[in-house]
Amino acid sequence: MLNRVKRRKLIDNIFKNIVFLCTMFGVVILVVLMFDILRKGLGWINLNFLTHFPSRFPKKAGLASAIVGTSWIITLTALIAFPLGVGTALYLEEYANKTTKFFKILELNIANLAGVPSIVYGMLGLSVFVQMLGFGRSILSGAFTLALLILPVVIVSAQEAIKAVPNSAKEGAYALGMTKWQMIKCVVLPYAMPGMLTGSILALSRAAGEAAPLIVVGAAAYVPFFPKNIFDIFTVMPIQIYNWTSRPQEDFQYIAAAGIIVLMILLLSANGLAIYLRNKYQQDI
Amino acid sequence: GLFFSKKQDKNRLSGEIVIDGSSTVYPITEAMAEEFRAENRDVRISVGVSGSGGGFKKFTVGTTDISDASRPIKNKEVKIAKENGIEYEEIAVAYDGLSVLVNKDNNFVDYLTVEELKKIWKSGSNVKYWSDVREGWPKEEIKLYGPGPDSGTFDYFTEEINGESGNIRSDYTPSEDDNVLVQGIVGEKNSLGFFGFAYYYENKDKMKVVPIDSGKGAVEPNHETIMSKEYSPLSRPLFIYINKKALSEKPQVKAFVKFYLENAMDIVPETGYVTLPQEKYDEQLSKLGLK
Amino acid sequence: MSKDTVKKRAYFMDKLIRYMLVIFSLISIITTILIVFTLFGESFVFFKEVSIKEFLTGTLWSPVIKPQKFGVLPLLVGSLLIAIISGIISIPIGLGSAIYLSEYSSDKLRKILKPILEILAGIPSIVYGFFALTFITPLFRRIIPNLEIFNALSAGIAVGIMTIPMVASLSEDAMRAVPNAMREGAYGLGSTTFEVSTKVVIPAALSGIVSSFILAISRAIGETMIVAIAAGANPSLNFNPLKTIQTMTGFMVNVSLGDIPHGSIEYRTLFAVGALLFIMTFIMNIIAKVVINRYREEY
Amino acid sequence: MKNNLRLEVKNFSFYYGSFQALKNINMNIEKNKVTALIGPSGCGKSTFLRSINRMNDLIEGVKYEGEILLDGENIFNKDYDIVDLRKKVGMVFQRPNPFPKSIYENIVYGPRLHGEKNKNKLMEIVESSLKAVALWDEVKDKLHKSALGLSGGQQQRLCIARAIAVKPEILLMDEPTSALDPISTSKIEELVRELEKDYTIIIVTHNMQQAARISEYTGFFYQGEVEEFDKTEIIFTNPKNKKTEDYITGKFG
Amino acid sequence: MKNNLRLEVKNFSFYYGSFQALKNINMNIEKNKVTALIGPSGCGKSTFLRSINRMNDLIEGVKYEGEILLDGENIFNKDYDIVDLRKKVGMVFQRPNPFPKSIYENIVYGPRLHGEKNKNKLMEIVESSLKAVALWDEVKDKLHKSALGLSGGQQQRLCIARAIAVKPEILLMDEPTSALDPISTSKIEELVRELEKDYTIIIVTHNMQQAARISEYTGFFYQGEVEEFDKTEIIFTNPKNKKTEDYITGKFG
Ligand SMILES: Nc1ncnc2c1ncn2[C@@H]1O[C@H](COP(=O)(O)OP(=O)(O)OP(=O)(O)O)[C@@H](O)[C@H]1O
Ligand SMILES: Nc1ncnc2c1ncn2[C@@H]1O[C@H](COP(=O)(O)OP(=O)(O)OP(=O)(O)O)[C@@H](O)[C@H]1O
Ligand SMILES: [Mg+2]
Ligand SMILES: [Mg+2]
Ligand SMILES: O=P([O-])([O-])[O-]
Repeated sequence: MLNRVKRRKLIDNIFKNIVFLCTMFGVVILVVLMFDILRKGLGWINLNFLTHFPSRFPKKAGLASAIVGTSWIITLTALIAFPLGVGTALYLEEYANKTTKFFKILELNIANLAGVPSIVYGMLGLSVFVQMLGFGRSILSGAFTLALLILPVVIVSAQEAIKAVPNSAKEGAYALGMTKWQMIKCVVLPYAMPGMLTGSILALSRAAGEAAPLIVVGAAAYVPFFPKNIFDIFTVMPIQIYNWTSRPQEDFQYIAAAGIIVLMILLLSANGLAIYLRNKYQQDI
Repeated sequence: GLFFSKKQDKNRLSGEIVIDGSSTVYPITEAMAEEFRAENRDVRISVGVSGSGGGFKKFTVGTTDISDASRPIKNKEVKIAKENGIEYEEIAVAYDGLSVLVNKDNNFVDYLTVEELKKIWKSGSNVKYWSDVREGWPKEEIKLYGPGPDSGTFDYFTEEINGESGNIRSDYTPSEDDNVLVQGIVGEKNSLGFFGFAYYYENKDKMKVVPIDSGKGAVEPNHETIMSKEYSPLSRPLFIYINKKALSEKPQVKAFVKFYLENAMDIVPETGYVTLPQEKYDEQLSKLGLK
Repeated sequence: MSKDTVKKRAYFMDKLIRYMLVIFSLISIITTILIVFTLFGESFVFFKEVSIKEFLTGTLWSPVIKPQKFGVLPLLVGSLLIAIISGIISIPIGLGSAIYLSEYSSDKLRKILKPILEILAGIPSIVYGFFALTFITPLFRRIIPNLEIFNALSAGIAVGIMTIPMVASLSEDAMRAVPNAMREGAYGLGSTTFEVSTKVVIPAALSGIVSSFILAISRAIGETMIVAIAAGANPSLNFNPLKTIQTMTGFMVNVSLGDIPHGSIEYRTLFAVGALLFIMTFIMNIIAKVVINRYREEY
Repeated sequence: MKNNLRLEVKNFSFYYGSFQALKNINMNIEKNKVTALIGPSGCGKSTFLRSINRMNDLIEGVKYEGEILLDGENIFNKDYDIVDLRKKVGMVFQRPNPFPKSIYENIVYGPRLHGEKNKNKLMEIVESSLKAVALWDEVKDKLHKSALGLSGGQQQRLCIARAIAVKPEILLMDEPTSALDPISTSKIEELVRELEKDYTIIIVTHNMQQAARISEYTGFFYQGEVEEFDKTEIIFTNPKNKKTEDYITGKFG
Repeated sequence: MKNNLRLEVKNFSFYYGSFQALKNINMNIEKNKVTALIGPSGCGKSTFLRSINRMNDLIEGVKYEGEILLDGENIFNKDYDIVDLRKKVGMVFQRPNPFPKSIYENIVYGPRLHGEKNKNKLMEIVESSLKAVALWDEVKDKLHKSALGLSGGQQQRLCIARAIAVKPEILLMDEPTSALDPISTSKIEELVRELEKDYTIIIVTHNMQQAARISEYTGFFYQGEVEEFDKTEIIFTNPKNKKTEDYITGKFG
């Protein structure tokens, strides 16, 4: 009998080490990646790199227009995708009748959209936003394209977060005479916000690293000026980085690494903000 | 008052120039744009990279002013342009010399003839070992690298060497990214590959370029041999296509094209490509009425 | 403000939001319709020239290289290989990380580790592509000498690494949503953490966990840049992960960013492949749904 | 007496899927009186209570027959305003379910919803509701801490305070003192007595003494049926039904 | 008597972050006896109970001082086997927490964990445990239905059945009858009396009568301290502490 306990504890211990190693695997890979990138790129980061426009001379090349472009695009994408995604998830989980065909189609459809390659969204963006709706090769077209691209991930993670809200708390809200929307504001959103934010962080990080769909939509690689408004042409950091990596001159490989570092820092600060929000909400629970 | 008049005096250019297209031509156009902008701060010039085909797709419906292309426009694209009422000018801006390369440790390949290249690369080729190419070469398996079928470089190589665009053996290792091909040739001892001159030029000491014999003796690609067309048949022209309407209605586009052709001699070599002879640029300038 | 106006406004808001949310969720349907139109319209023209049978059963894919062949199976196999390899990496490691974070690690450690893992998701895919090509492949070549420079294995692993955070983060959320009272009940019976995780928490969080798997696999099938850089572009019908392959997405990105003239049959292959990919994910999702429902019925 | 009726339950049956939890219930609930519901575990008390404010609507696959009239109107009528119903009919649940918010927010949420904006008024409501459930002294220093950090009994009292803060007309209480010590229990009982003046209260309890102490009417549920419904004194001193008697005297099993 | 001690609590204090929930507790729990813990809501009874099987380990940011000895060994010793501890010390929680599995699976979970594989044996355990808590008749037809579909009281009895199915040596019960009707309650009390022969039981209850009926020892908690701990008859007839007396007679508040 004691042997059994010992064995179970051994299993637990082994398991613990395995799952710990799983976690560390990701961390180690990140460290290796970051080390490699930092080694190559750190020396190239300076004020000029951040404030200059692109150039064919490695020493003069800068990320300024791409940083601004990415900031525009990601902010706008978040503003479009988050309400749309959370709203859809709320509809699916709280309003829709789950036994209807419509609901089933909707759910399946969303799962499906998650598997559509980003390039197809680019083609869609080109024909719908750029041409049909006449937004042109603009920030707006790019942001809508990316928003559609990440929408399924935002929706699915928000749905899961909503599902986890305890029923008893919802009942408590209804019992005070709340309308559905009031109940959602009072109970569902506070409970589900951390999960919703996690999904959106992941999705937005992905959007920030996407190049292909934006190239199709018409983002340019050489943009030596800042966009004036959301209808202006733009470039983003991944396009700039991709462009540098495909150049023959070796120096540009390092500049690409420097660009990646800056992109990572930008992502990190965005993540930091979202994580701060997430923890803040989680504390209230 | 002073500020205003100053601006008027200089008659400064402004407005947009929208350029997109070939990844091969991009470095040249980008360099031109950078220099042009140094003199014309207010012109908002942007250059995209979506491939010759992607560029024409936008160009033929009128969304871009200028399209970079590493090959001449195709009939289908001409048709679309016509349907949309787009008229254009084709301008050659530089040469690219496709280079054939082997691993640095390869000490037996001294040159290759066009026939040998064709024997190796043609569709259905049964060349497997070096010894199948030329007697005396070792019986070691050749590893082939080249651009994927979706690039202009591929198109040109297959047309010139194998006699038909798209004719190539199906078991080589293609990649659309030339830097990735460099990795392949550097990493594989029995490699043989081809890609744009600039990529060889920048990685000169990591691999070995193969002189090509098209019947007049083996010629190694370099600026002189490419420009003089001595290195043949693997040098190809690169183009820009200009929307005629933009050329006549937008002074900034006109100025940019003029700048492009006038400065090609200086700027093209910087980017790893080879200039046309000076007369060619002059000819085209007068053809556009920019002289 | 009278009670009546308050009430009226609350009702109005409720209705308004309801309609708004319906419209929101219609957007995803509209997206699909647009995608279907984009893909299937051109595919229709394509299938006038190439028979569906040739497309689906042909074993040679060379839409550009002469002689042209339009058998999509090699691309399909390529995509499957990538999905399988990446799944072998991302699912166990992601789930393992989720279990560690949610069941073993302290609050403090989790608050550090989780964001670190999430950074992995934000690294642009080109970086992974070059990581696979210049790090993973050379590393493996020391052990497996006949590994080709471009191969499915390294690319699949890189895609797997990239999707780890998706599995880890979303599964962890689902697991942490399981009420603590459940865990306490199980611990109270003398369970080890392993037993609590596998017998109580994971079954209770299954729907969230499985949906994270599906998202990750979908993402792997849809991933483009990594594959285009590290897996090569050589469609070949074999399941050997050591060889160069081409995936459906890899092909699509090359065509759409490459030199192929629009309106040609070669160009239309892009849409046919896209449509097939779409149908494939569709079928995969239906299967997944059925599987989840089976599982759930046990309770 | 007819005029004093607030709730009339007529031939009411309730099903969870194919399982019938309530069978043909008939019951009249008088205005400003406390009605107690007793009966063995699983007999359907909670189900009945949750039918009155249509809380069971939230469960999938349920159905009902018959009607429940509130002030003469059937609450199952298609155009009956369910939000309004729930505002009028407050509820305290069997298991405490505070919102994931601060103690303060838990209480003011309802009043604010129904139009109260004045901060001082809201604070007054918080204080008086918490005092009414005898929780004020324990939590007055941590009003802005999360309500989820409270002990089980504290949570239960908080939920009662939350319910009365919106001043419903009818109050449904599902074992509101099950997690409470005798002191708190007697506080709550006092509160119920107090509320009775303005409210109509239905309370589920397992505590016979409690039912006897605080209610005017008592209903005895057994296996989904109302075995007996009468004045509390009659139920506890002179029940007509043998089962009721056995249950009350603890003979039964 | 010393030989009969199973648990010795020595100078035990417990903190949730900076809030001290237990203050210097000292208590000896005798073997094969029922010990009742009473006290007002929020006084720390649950916290104390959850310390004995180290369930509080699961909460972040807690700390403790002092020791709890089980059969002479400090359960907080670094190498004390916590899994074994919890197997020996079973627990029934204040709020029913069935697993989201079938009724059957809920019961066999523990025995299976501890090595029982035989299907017939498992079925026997299920039947006997459910019968012991008087739930068998109500659920025998739906053993493979989800436990979450049971009523509150049914869930509570299921959790008791789940706890005794693993045959712990010590049983901690946190208000195990709070959601139960008198019949079920008396069944559970009977069960406790029965178990007493082989088990050591600590039970938290708000019901004075219950404490008086079933326990040999009673501890009165007040604001994190043990005000008085003695034989039950002494506590209920002749308490030494004024506060205890006031509390028991219901004067206090
Ligand atoms: N997780 C927690 N975090 C912070 N404080 C807590 C936590 N759990 C309990 N407390 C506090 O510790 C004190 C004792 O709580 P405990 O749950 O032990 O009380 P109890 O005697 O069981 O009360 P009840 O009879 O109401 O269940 C209370 O003041 C409570 O607010
Ligand atoms: N959601 C549900 N799904 C299916 N059956 C249910 C559900 N809720 C309750 N039941 C069943 O309905 C019957 C009545 O349950 P109810 O909760 O009304 O009992 P109760 O009288 O409140 O019992 P207790 O005093 O134990 O809380 C029980 O047999 C229970 O198993
Ligand atoms: Mg109940
Ligand atoms: Mg307690
Ligand atoms: O980009 P391309 O030059 O290969 O068309």
